[in-house]
Amino acid sequence: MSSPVLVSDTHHDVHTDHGHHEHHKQSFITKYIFSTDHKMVAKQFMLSALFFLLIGGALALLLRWQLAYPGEAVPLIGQFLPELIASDGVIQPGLFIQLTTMHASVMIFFVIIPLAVGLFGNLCIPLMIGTDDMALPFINLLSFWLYFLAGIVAAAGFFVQGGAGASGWTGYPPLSAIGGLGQTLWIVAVFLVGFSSILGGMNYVTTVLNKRAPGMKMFDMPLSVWAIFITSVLMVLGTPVLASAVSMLFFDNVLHTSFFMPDNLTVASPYANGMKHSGGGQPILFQHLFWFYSHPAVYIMILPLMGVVSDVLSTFSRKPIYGYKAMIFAIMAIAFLGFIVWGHHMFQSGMNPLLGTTFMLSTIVIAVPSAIKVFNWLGTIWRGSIRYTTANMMALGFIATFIIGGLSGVFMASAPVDIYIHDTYFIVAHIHYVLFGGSLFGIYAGIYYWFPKLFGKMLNEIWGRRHFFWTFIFFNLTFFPMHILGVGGHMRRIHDPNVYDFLKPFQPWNEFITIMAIILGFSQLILFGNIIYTWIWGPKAPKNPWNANTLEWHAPSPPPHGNFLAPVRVYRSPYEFSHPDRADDFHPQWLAPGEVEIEETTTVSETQNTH
Amino acid sequence: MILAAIPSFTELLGMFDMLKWFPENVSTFGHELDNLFAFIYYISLGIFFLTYGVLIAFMIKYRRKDNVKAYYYHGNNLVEFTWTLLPTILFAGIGLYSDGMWEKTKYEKKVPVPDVEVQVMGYQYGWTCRYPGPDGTFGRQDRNQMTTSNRFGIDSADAAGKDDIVKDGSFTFPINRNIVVGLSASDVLHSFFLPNFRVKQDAVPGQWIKVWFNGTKVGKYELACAELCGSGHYNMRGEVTMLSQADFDKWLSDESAKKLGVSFAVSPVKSDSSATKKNDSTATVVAVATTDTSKTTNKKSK
Amino acid sequence: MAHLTETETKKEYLKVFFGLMALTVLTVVAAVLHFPESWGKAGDTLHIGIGILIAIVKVLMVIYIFMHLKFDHPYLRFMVIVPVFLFFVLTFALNVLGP
Amino acid sequence: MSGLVLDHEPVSGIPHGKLAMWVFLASEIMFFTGFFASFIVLRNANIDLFTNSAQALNKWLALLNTIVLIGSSLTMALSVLAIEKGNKRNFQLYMTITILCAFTFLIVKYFEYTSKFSHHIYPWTDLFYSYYFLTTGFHGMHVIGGIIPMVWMLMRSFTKKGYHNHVRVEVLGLYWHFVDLVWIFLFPVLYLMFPTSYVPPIH
Ligand code: HEA
Ligand code: HEA
Ligand code: CUA
Ligand SMILES: [Cu+2]
Repeated sequence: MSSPVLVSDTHHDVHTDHGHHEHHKQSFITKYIFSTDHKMVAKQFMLSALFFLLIGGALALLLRWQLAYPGEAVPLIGQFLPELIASDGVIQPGLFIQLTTMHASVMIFFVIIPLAVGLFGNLCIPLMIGTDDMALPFINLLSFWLYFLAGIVAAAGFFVQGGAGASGWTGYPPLSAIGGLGQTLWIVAVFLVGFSSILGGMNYVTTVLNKRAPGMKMFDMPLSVWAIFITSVLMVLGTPVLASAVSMLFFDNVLHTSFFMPDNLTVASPYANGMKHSGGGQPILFQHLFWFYSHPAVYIMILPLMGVVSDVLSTFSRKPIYGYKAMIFAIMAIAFLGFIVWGHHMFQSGMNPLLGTTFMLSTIVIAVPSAIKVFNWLGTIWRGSIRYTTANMMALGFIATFIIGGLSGVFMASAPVDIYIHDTYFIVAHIHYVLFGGSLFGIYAGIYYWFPKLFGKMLNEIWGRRHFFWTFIFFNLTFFPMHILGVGGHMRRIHDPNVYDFLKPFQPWNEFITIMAIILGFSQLILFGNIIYTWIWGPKAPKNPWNANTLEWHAPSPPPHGNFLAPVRVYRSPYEFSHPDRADDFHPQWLAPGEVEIEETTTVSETQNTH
Repeated sequence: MILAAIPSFTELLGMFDMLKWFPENVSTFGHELDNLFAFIYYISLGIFFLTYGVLIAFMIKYRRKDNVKAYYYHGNNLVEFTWTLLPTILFAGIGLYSDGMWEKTKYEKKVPVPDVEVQVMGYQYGWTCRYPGPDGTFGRQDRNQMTTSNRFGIDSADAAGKDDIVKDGSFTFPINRNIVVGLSASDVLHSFFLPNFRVKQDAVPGQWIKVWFNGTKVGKYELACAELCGSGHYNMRGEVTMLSQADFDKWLSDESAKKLGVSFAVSPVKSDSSATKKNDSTATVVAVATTDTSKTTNKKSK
Repeated sequence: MAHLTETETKKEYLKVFFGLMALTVLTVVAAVLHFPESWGKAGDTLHIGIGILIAIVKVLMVIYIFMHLKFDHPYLRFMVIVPVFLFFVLTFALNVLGP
Repeated sequence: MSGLVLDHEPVSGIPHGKLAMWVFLASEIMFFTGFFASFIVLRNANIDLFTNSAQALNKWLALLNTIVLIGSSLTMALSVLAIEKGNKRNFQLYMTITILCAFTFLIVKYFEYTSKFSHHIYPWTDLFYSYYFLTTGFHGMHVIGGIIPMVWMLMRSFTKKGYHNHVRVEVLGLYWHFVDLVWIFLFPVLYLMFPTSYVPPIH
């Protein structure tokens, strides 16, 4: 099977791994639920993760309410909260930390990672390297369903006795080891979603290494693919360590072993049934293992989007990426360094201060490749011809907020400065600047950019821009003041800041943040409205709406099963925009030298008709 | 209610003046830490304005215009090299500056000779503090005697423990003295956070960690828990009262009297020695004695 | 192992198998023996260390011959080298500089 | 519109399944890295406890299991060879032995576990046993995870169509060798911490 096979009948499902045709119409189940087609898996990841975004955001708004108006009943929703965790609609301390924990867990494990690698990995890799599907379509399907299952397990926590996991998204023992069923479910969910990541990552790595179209060398791949490829390596190597950490935590939590439990704790778990921990373990050990994964994980959450942003920026500036190879080496450097900086989350944890020095220096170094990326983006728009589509605005928004988020990272990277700001809202501000301002803006950029390809319809640009402006403005109004709270010493994860006198002056800021957050939350509904509207009534998308160069725009919108109409060959690097010798300002990768594209679906050579 | 929460324009501008939001600093090294923060802050502000300036200028200048084609350019290695090197140098500076402060505040071997040495234990949800009492030594600790009423596990068989003073929730220290806290926790992780002293250190069960500070101003300051430790985490507040040496001595002898039912005329060994310590190096006895206790508790079955 | 015939390969496998067996016996013997005090304390790191050293040799044999790494694409070596490197990073941080 | 099959040769020259399995094994190494790294830390902090508790383990059963597992690795390699050469009989023979070895391993493990339980030794008894049950438990689960596809392949090979997907067998073989390899480490680490004649400080 060395040469590609063309099959012309649409209704016949082609099973690549068996090489024979099954002549039946796909039922709903095989088409939408157990489809192994990468585009369907991408859609599944996208829709479920966006749904989780609503959930996670709603949890955030609930906890924001408590911070702004402690002791006041939550309007509208409050009356539906069960009496156990909220009395008369007022959020109780126990519920509050469940909200924090689940907000972050949902956002990280069920929104950003699935969107960054689940959605864009599935969407971009096969299309952008010019192939028909993933290397292992079944594993792909499995990866999605494990994720989905994990989502259900995590959410189930809210409905069991004692409530959901309540040790922060970091789940530090001993607290997490003495938690109840909800905490156990949280652990299981993390394990499952980690397994899903590993399966996804191994699939992406294999696909990129094995299924590139003829002519496509590694250094002909778009930066999105590069970024996701390297991210997958991070996932494959990092996630199993998290899996082993939560396995041990599971033992501690359920079987009352003592991996993370020191001798003679004066509290026994209320769930221990009289069983006592034997002791001898070390709480800090868990933190090491956790961050050994979770620091790379924050780069798992940003690198793919850095790739996406590079592609979007280059396309809409009509200019080649500035320093394509430097960008790739920067991604590699970030990925590598990402594995040796995890201790910067633990400066105050009681680990050996010598390690603090080591980790501080490596962390500061990691800002260098990030700086290279920022400068290269600026270089890319320099002397460009910038089109302000929604996707591009989101990408520029990404850069703008990532700079702030990254700079606040440098404060914390300096261990002595971190003494004061550790576990304050300064960290919370950093988190949201890099994760919302960075990752989520990048994701939005990608969604607006590739929606036409994935769904075959053009998202509404006017509403798209409104979405951007509302989000960008209220994002900054919500999260910038958190730096102030942080500098003021406002701790994270506290249910009622008014307990402390030194925090009382900051209460107006808390109110302000909450109001802005509510507006921010509701502005996200624009995106959902836009997607639903477009899906049903939106205008059909042309094959290459943005005049971009990469291979996915060679496939019809939406691409059929198998993606391309004819075998693809790659002739040049992905960013050949505005070449002075060409009339067009773009030169797609798939066009043979001298060939021009005249119509939607057929390619014709300049001199003679080949078909 | 909602309108009142919206700050004025000048207040919004004031957001950029980060440094003014710090709570008052009352420790000796606090202002050095603040200066380090300020150093990074001004660098960041510079980079922020630089990158934003460039970004915004490019966004305006190079917006799409008819008949203007973008510049076909793939980048320049020399430029690439320069903007790799410059931040590296800058970061090396930040790193070096920071490392000095880090060693000073956290390295165990840099902990100064204590004038007052105490132990603090975090628990769900509060703080408790043990002073060695008039004899200047902590009573032996027995892990098996740790209960909610004897959080330090003070061995009832050890005479040195009889005069140990244990205070719950509110602690008292003298100003201008090196205060060294042996920190631990009895159940889950906590974090010993004194905002005004710029001190933060996680309290880890099963481990004793040394924290030190030196307060410069008399007054009452808040102690917070900064590590999530359960539903009462937000409420795990403590108080630190800083007194002049004389007031502190008096406080200490009053407390000892309460504890032992005897009154001490003049303040005992401990604070005397600290008054003369500046030129008397033998005063480290106290430190040695306390290191011993921490050894018995620190090292496990080895 | 394309360049070897079936019987040659089989021979190779058997060699490895008997090598592994021999090393297993060696491991057990080493665990039974007493070593001079100057080598290290029994029950401390000495015996476990010897065991691990032998295990590493065994594992290399399995990886190189049974798992064909010796003959396969050089890409695949990274799949072992990189995780092992990270193992050392983690272990170094946890133990050498550790708590 | 049409469906297009672009099933050209793998660019890297390694079949998809095999490459993916190696990537997966890299990830498995990291999984056990988490366990081993923390084992080293906690053992160093509790050496006496670990050496004392390890006395109760049966190193002869473990030795038996080591031999069984290494043997199964050999037969697995041979069955991969057989199916590559199209030798159906040999494939079935070696695969059967492999499966039998795997079951033997599990049965021995079962006896080890039950004997521990009968002595009231459970995962929560002490830190060493926590490790013992954690690592051998995960290893045992990997063994079970290997047996299932082995049995499936063997059954398929007895059907009329037979089983010819030698890449899959090779991939499974890689996995199986990895399972063996983990055990090669577990054996000295858990069972052979001290000389047999060693007299423990307590007990
Ligand atoms: C997408 C996610 C993401 C990203 C990309 C980053 C990026 C960085 N992070 Fe962040 N981080 C998180 C997510 C992320 N982080 C999360 C979720 C937490 C909290 C976890 C928790 O506790 O709950 C956290 C916490 C965290 C801490 C722990 C704080 C604490 O708990 O006390 C630290 C400390 O060093 C840190 C540092 C950094 C640094 C140095 C970078 C660098 O990579 C940033 C590099 C970028 C730049 C520097 C900006 C761009 C560069 C220029 C404009 C060039 C010029 C700049 C200079 C010359 C300075 N982060
Ligand atoms: C990608 C990650 C991500 C994202 C997008 C967000 C989004 C938001 N976060 Fe999140 N946050 C984290 C990651 C993220 N967060 C992490 C990692 C932590 C650390 C947690 C820890 O300490 O363990 C954290 C912690 C955290 C805190 C600190 C909690 C504490 O320490 O006590 C706060 C407080 O203000 C907060 C607020 C918000 C707000 C207001 C949003 C807003 O942007 C949300 C906007 C809202 C929506 C997008 C949804 C809109 C929904 C509706 C309009 C209702 C419709 C409802 C239904 C249909 C059900 N977050
Ligand atoms: Cu104690 Cu938070
Ligand atoms: Cu980090």
